Amino acid sequence: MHGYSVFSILRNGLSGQKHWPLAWRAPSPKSNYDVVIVGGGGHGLATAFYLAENHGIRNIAVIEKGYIGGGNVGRNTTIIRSNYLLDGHTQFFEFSLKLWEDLSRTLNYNVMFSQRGQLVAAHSPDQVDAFSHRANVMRLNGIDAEVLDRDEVRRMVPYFDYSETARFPIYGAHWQSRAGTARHDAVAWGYARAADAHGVDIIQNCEVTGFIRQGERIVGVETTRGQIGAGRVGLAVAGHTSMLGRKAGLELPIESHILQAFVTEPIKPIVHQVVAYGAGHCYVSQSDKGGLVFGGGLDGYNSYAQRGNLGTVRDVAEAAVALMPCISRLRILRHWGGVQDMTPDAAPIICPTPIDGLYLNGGWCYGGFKATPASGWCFAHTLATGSPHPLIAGYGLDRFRTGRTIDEFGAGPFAWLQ
Amino acid sequence: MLQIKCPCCGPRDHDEFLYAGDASVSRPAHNDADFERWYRYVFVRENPAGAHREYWQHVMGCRQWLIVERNTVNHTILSVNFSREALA
Amino acid sequence: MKRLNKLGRIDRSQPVAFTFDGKAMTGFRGDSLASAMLANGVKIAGRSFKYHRPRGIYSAGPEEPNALVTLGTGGRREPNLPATTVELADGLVAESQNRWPSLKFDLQSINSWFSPFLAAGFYYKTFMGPTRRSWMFYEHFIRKAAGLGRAGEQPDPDRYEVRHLFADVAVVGAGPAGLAAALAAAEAGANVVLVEQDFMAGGYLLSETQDGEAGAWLAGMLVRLAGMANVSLMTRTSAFGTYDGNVLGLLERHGSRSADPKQGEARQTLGLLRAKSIVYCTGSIERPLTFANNDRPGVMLASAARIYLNRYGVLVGKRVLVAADNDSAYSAAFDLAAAGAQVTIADSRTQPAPQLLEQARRAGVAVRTKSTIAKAIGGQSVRAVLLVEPSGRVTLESDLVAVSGGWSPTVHLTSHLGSKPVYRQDIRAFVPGKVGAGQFVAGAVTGSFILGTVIDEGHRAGNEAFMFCDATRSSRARVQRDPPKTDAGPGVVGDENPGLREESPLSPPPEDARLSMQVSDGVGGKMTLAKGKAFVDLQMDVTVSDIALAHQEGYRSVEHLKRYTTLGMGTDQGKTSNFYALSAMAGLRGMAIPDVGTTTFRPPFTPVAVGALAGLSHGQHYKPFRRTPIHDWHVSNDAEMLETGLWMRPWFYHASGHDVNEAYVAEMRNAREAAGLMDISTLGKIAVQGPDAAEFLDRVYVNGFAKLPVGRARYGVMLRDDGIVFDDGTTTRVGDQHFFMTTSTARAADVMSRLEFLLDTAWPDLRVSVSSVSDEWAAMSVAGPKSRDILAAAFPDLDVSNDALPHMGLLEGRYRDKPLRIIRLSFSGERAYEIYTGASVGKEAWCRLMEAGTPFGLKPYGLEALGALRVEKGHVAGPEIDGRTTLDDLGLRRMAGKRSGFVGEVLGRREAFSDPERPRLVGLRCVEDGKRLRGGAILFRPSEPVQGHGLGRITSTTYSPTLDAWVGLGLLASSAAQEGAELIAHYPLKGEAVRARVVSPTFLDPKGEWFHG
Amino acid sequence: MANGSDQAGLGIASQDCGIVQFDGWHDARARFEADLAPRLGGHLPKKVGETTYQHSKLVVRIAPRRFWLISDGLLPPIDIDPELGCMLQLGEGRVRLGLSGWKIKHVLERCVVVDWDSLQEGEGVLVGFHHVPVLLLRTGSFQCDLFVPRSFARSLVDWISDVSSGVR
Repeated sequence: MHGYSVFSILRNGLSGQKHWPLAWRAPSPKSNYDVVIVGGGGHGLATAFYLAENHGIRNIAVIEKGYIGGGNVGRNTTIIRSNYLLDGHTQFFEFSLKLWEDLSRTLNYNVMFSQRGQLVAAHSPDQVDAFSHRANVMRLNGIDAEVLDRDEVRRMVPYFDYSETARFPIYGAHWQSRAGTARHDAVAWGYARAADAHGVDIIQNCEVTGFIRQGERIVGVETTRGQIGAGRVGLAVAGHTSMLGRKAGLELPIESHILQAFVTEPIKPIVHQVVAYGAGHCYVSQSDKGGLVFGGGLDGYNSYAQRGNLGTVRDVAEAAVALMPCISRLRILRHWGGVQDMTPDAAPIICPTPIDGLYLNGGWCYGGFKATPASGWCFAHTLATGSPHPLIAGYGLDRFRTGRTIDEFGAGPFAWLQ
Repeated sequence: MLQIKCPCCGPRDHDEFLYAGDASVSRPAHNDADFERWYRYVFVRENPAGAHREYWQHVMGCRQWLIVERNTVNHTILSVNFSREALA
Repeated sequence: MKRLNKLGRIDRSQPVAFTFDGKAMTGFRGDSLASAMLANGVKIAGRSFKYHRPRGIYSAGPEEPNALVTLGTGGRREPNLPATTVELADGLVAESQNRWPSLKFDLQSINSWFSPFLAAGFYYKTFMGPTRRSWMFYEHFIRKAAGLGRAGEQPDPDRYEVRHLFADVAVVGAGPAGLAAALAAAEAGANVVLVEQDFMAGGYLLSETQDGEAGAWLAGMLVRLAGMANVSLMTRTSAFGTYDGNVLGLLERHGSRSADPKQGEARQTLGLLRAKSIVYCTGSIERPLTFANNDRPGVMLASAARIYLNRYGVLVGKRVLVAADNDSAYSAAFDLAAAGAQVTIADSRTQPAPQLLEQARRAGVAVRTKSTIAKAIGGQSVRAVLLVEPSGRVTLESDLVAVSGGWSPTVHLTSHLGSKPVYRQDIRAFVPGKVGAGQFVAGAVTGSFILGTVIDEGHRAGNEAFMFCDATRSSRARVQRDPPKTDAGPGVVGDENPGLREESPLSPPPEDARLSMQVSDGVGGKMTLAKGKAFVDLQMDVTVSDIALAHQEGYRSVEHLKRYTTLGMGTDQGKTSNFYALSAMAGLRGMAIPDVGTTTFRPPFTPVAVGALAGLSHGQHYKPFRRTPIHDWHVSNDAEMLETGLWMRPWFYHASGHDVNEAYVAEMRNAREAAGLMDISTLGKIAVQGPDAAEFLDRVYVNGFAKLPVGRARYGVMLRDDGIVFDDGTTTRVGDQHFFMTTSTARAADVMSRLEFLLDTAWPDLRVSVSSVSDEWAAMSVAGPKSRDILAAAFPDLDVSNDALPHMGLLEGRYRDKPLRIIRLSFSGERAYEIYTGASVGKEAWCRLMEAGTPFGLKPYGLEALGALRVEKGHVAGPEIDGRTTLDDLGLRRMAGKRSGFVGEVLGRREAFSDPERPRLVGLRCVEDGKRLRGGAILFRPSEPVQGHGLGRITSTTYSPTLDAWVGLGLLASSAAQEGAELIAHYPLKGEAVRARVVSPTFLDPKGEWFHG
Repeated sequence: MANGSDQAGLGIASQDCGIVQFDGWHDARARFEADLAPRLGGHLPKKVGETTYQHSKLVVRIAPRRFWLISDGLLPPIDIDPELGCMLQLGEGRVRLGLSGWKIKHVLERCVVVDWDSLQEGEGVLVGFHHVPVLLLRTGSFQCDLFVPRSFARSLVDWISDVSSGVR
């Protein structure tokens, strides 16, 4: 791999940028791979990278219907955190955060992981207690966490509404200093470039139309660019898992829902952390380019349309102004929606499936971006060894049958309420 | 804003309604003890990209539960009926 | 640049004073900020995002990439406004952005020198070391450099509103097509809303002279429309998005007229227009040309130069070079020449139409064919241009370069709902694809550039829109299909006017592959034409070579290109740059433009203030308050009120203690020793009526209700379908076929909807009616040993003796002629009564109880004490019923007994629910003196390593004055939950580790003797 | 109407109101309505939102099988055959807000998604108002009644007043 560094920038700057190589090749699909990963998003590309890097498997194809990184890795609010309460989540997301901390250097691609911290405001004594419980669990699992009182919040974020007229006053906040944001596109591109350097074939504009079976076993995929044989097939197409799952004959507890995000015009830095309202759906961070990036709740009904409704935009705007009265003059530039795989407990499904040769990585709900490295790492392990990595042992498909769901919000079993 | 034409209140913004998911699944009888049927009713979802039958309740209006047939790709609403009448 | 004494739609008798960068300037009523700046000789209007290059005003509309200014100060500071869209107002304060110390001399323009190292995506390749947190160091500086304007940190004092509008036909754009469409639809009888983003209607017509035929037609149309009651013309209103159900998002700007925002009009109103049909007459946007230094102040869209002349009376250059590859720029050239400028056209085509050349000759405009602009020369503004012609290079002195690279129809709104624009080779542009039902397009947005055709199309679309929205009146509509009459005034021209049609300044270039040639010139390595940066996206500083680099590195899909180079990501959303980028990438990939695709257009078309989207729903109005009938008493009796959901509830009373911890203990002690009064009006209350009501309750509760006698109450628990506990409450049988159900405050609405769901979808055969009566009843609980005496004193007419009103009994009566129900229930473990009265007399009833109870020591208690009392009694509530716990977990399985057929029964027996490691409800008692228990502490065995998730947690705690000990409820792995076992409760946030003993969760009165008898 | 408030362009008057609800069983709908109509003084409104007036009492169809009998005064109980439906007193839970004045259309369009111009006098509509379900009844060219849940009434009045102050 042609290394990226300040020296390569200087060298290329002086030679008219003529020597930058392709970040990844555009190969034609071979007839057979050891592993075929369906879905060239963050998770699929990360899986390919870790299969090569950790397990020495190099004969891999990542097959992408459109362009890589065009799904949810490219349309999220880029927040990375590991403030999870429940056993099963806590360790997994912390492992992911640790991978994030080294990711730019692992990939030789600057994913701009900015550990600026995340603050979630609490608006009642009960919410402070709930955040304290969460922070205790995090601390006991080796994760940094604090609960701030009102004055501490005020010092950190002076522009919140501390006035008498705030509908839901601020009592305190949950704070994780190692949380932050990353440049989302760079994550897909970085993994793609690093996987490609290991010999992984990234095949764009190639849609999987079916699965090739030998008896009960899946041994490859049918695509718009012909049949491709595979020792193992991994699905990493969150948002559209149901559609491919159906082609493979999987019955899934997944619904597709829209989560929207918005960005304002770029302004000089004002929001220095990731901040979230605790009395409504709204979380905000400011990108390095200067735009405030907002997220909120689901649109609330099944959808595959990558657009959202204005009602949700208004909900988030209301919450945003309620939390930060100074931002009402800032203007929204774009809003868009991503299609999420929602599960009944809002936890992912990442496991071998009942179908021999087929492995599933989906159901990420609204939490997929921050999970990208750990998901790739653990899914690679699962694909390489045939059995789940211990960190994802709780994310099996059978948990709905057994009752071992991991319901962080206790909102189950309705996906749209999660 | 989806415009859902409530059979008795007329067209309304969808935020006057409460969503309750797939209406094509069939709820087992209240005294049905079959685990598999309950499991499938509660958890297994077809999740189609296309026509989807789903429950909405007009909570800001007549409070009737409706069955709305909607395309999940383009949000075209194909039909709206009272759940009771769709059942009948 | 100079202001002429003639031309324009400005009122020269009304001067308007404003400042730009602190310098006092004067414009006229009818000016935009941009036109006034130009008239005042402002050349540099801003600095670019990345290289901080000087930039001038480039356009005359919302597509403006350069002239972004900040308006206002303090809480009213508003960054990044295109000066081209700001209506000049008296006292307006504008500031340039992204420069330091000044616009003329910006230190960060040094970035330009380093530009070889700042190519597209350079930041992905560096800033990675030397340590893992290095990025945090670099980011600090990058963030400071990025961003455009600066926002204030003070609250915005202005007012915003949201309003809901309706129309039969909505017409977007009041240009020639839109005016014709509105008139046609209105004459047919439709209610029409015509939306125009500008502060003046007319659209393209405003770039024509006011006294010409076009101007007269416009004036006539406006008179006619103004005379129609069923037409509403909304100027200063941007249609920013199309949403499902033909809902248009509108942003109305009301200027800065309101000095006192609390009293005055809203600054902006978000309009949600629900239209039966929509006609898009959104026009088109001129495309720039790409050449070296094409960003220099003095380079401007040809159409903009014409608008500044004809609409604002500002001649923006004396020696003008018009660089074009199409006919439309000729009109600008002619008008500029007529106004006294010396004009040369550099037309890159081989053979422009002979009649054009003839017109140019008559106008005194020199035309150079096969002449391509290669470079603009000049430092802070254009001094000359370098042209490349077959005969060689030519340098021409010039202070204005008016460019035109053709037109891009403004398809944005037509594609917000997913309709993909389609490419038309003949006009080399994307036009709307198949739009949805009830949507129509007309005019330049469809690629029609001949004025007569545009008006025809508008008229036809207006009629079609009318017929779509009102088929029943279609006979009338047919009658009205004639073109608009021209009787509104002399000189009004309809679509029959042949002169306008032939001489249409909007006529597109003839079929000609010039643009794609130009593209390959620009990107394919032939940029040796001239040295210097050739910009594609002026605002984001994306150059032709950035696009080439993206291609070279494999970022070739249009989305990759945009994301890698940041092209089109500015506040203008690439309105002038997207098409060139697309065609450049097509050229590089050797593909046709439509095969490369187009990026998705997402709302909003122009930026929308967050405040406008929020409207009034912030501050106190963020969510409505729910107040109980007794609310005012609590407030006037010094209760600390607490937001719980939408409700306001008394948390504690200041009379009980000076902080919550002191107060709640006093309040609970009083309830245990005398009596306490609590407002429980927030409980959900549901009337369940009908012959099958008992059967219904038997199905929704885990425990049975069919055998509950009339006049008795029972505690019930409901499960979700997946077997997790949903809610609990009491239900009282008030009649044979009438039950009175209560739910938790938090779950009231969910339970109500769930009951209705079951009746409407699952069991429609049950004859049951459910109605929310939460607001019907004021509810209060009198708890404590003295409660019966108090009740008897308060309601002397009622027999409240143990025989007449035993535990779980009901007494009905009237209070002040309103219904009264007294149900003997105990949540606190004391003898207690819940008193329900008609809501309108709730406060009176409360006062009567207080009055009657005071001699017995009755005092009110708040939420904190309520929670504490129930913990002492071992009753589960929100912290335990957390959406993850089962009947077994909460020790409630015995309620179901051997029953079956209730909601959640089957999945409630899933295998994991009987796992011995699954946490179950336990009582915990602190066994260390001077220490306390806390909710949210994690439980470990004394010998265990303190890490991970432990064996369980403490869910709720209280100090028990009765036991003089800290007690709590917890959820603890069954294997560790033997009574008497000792555990350590860890609370790392405070560094606490406290020994606690597992005990029965019923801390007090295990036999229930206090509330019986 | 509150004194002097008309000068501001919108008057808001708040009063308690009696409501009796009648609900018919799905499978007995025709008989239920035939039984109920004469007791309420004649014919019943056909569609949801439609109203009929009988001796200063107002009948509104609130749902396909549900009616409200609304009156300013106390309402005598009317027994319903349990085989046909049931009756419920709802006289305490709602407040009737009478709005009147020239601003009414402008105020309402900032409160509810209702096309005032196409709402007939005497016609009602059930609609959400700032997350709260209300019944809006047009009572004149420039007046209407809003039936709002009592617990939200003060909050909604505050909203209306605030909106009204911004309408010029």
